[in-house]
Amino acid sequence: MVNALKKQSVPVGAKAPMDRLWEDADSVDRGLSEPALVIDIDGFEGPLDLLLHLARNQKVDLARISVLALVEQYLVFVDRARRVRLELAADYLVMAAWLAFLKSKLLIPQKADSDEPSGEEMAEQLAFRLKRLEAMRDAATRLVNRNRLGRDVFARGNPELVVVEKKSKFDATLYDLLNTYSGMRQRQSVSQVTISRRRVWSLSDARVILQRLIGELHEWTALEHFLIRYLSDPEERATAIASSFAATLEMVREGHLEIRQELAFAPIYLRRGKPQEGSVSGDNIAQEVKQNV
Amino acid sequence: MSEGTQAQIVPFDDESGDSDAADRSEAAIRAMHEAERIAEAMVFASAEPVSERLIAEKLPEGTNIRMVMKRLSGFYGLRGVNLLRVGGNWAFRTAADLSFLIHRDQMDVRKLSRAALEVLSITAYHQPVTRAEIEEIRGVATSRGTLDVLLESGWIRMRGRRRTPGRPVTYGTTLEFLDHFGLEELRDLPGMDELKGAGLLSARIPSNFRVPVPPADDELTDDEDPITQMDLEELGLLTPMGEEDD
Amino acid sequence: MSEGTQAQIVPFDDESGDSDAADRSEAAIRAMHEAERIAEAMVFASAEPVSERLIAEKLPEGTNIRMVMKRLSGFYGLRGVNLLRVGGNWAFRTAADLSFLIHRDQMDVRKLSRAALEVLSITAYHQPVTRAEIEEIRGVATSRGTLDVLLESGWIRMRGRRRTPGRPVTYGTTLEFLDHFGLEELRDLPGMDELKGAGLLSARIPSNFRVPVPPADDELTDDEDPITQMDLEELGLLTPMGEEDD
Repeated sequence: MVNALKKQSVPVGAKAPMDRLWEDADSVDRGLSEPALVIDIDGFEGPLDLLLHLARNQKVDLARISVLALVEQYLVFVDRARRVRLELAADYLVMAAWLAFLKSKLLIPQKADSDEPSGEEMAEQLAFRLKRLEAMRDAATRLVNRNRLGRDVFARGNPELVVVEKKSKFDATLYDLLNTYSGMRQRQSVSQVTISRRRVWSLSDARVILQRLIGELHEWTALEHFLIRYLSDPEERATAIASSFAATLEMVREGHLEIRQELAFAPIYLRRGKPQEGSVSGDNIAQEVKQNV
Repeated sequence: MSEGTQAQIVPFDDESGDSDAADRSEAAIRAMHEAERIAEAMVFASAEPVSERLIAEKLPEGTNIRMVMKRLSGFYGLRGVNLLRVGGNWAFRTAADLSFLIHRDQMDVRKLSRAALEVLSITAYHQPVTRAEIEEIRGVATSRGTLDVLLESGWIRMRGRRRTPGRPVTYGTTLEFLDHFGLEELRDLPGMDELKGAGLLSARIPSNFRVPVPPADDELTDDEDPITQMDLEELGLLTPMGEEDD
Repeated sequence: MSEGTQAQIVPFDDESGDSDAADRSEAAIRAMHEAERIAEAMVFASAEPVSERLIAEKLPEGTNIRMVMKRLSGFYGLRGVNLLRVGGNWAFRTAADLSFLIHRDQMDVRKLSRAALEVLSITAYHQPVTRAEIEEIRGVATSRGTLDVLLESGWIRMRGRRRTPGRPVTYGTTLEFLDHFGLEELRDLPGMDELKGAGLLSARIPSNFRVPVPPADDELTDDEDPITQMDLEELGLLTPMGEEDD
């Protein structure tokens, strides 16, 4: 659910890494030469879950949490994650923005005539949400620990009555109905897509187009630049680039073209061929461009 | 609760109610009650008759299993279910005089075939819909039998006839349909976003994909004619059962 | 056998054992015993909970079904199988303390993911609840398949649509949910009353919900608004000092 790059391997789903993170926080601040920060948010289900965990770390009743401290901790977390170029899912950043706003509200005295919610109200809102989420978690735990049918208690193993109440001669639930409908419509729509919608440039199509254009290529020209008239449809972009690039490789081999790329993912340049040694190996480029496409 | 308590103070058949050994006797009674509970639960939960050996395995060693079962079957003797010995094993059975309560064949509820579910769901969402339109959506021919089953179920009905060449019959759902599936009205059928949200539809369906909104009421649409008596006869509404497709 | 006989001479709760009306009383006792047998047989025969209405249909008119069931469930209270009430229906289930009798490999309990479990409990406590509200409470989008799994398990169902713009589908729990978790009714959900009392079952944030706002920094600690402090104490919500936020 959460995209996090892990600097070091840490147990997935364990809460422990977070504890460590905050225990380490001071020492990290003291020295810039600290080893790579261990951050794992795989175990968290979104920003609220993370906040709840941070609140728990204050080791007080949820009703007594310091909202401001919580905001600080969260913002420090996000800040740190960015410093190590960790990719955070958008909802973590949205929460960070909201919390930064909340922090400013809490620190700056409130204008009395303001229509906006006060910092206190916003803090209440946050605390309420945390408390409610925690309550639901506790409830879930209590629920699964009840005596459950098929685990702790059992029904008659050899029932004599198949169905007690004859409401209808046929048996189907709303879920059956909706599931069937969705599945069928989806199947039909998918088969239509693959047949009719996808346009693919074949290698020979691309070659014909390239050959037609080749007279214009006296100077180094970016592949994308002269394909631009074909790239108006974004869905066609990938196939156009892939097929025409494959075609250029063939034409390079035949000596009709020269091809150049400064570095990986940089634009690919083409010009009319003057057969010579040492041109860029097509295979390498093919590898890189594949990733690019 | 009172009976349960009384059961504990019934003296054993083969033991004298010696007041000197009252403590020992009470412990024995408790043990017997527990053994009965265990035997009772095992036979109840089992899909097949249970052997005495299997029950004995779960009882404290030295328990007189024969007596436990004898007491239990005696206990159930006058009740609505009896504990019977079936080929050396034990099973619960409805008391013979109450067998009128059990009507196996009457309770035979059929599951709708996948084809029927598909046709039913299309009818629900796309009504008023003709058979040709149903076939177009499903991508396969619909056998006469599938529609018959659904008409028989009382969940779909002929609504009218489309004002197009051939005047095809249009189908729609019934009140029983709403009733059975717990819908207040047709528009309670979830739309595309809801189906996606529930994980029933993929989030990556084509952009031109639509889930129609069923009509708010049963009124005929502008391009529908009512079905007349003549139509009914012409349609030969007493169609014999056909085979189901799929 | 002896217990069965004894059960017949237990006087009714609502009838005095008047010796003048002994004949009438004995007939009533017999009728009650027969009603119990019928109810017992019906529920015992079924693996699924049987509705009280259906049982009543098989009993002589005027039978106090409530009392019949109450006596029966009391009677089975201490036995190896118990008679339980599930959302207006009745079912026999093995006693919870005897779960050790059943082989582990016979267990058929779905293992829910943490996310699915959370969605299930939110649905149970907040129903009728929309997907957006569930997401609000969890603070995270419901992943594809979570609701799907719960719908398929038969524990949650689409209840209807909220009368708000967009008419979102509302979700709720099923009878199977109650049956599986051994709940007589939704009010028996663990902690339901406390949660309701604490205002935590509200989808919206209640206007009277007060939590402490910690002081902005150490200097300001002394300048706290005394009225606010009083409010907080009144609600049992005390402000921690600002050590943490440095």
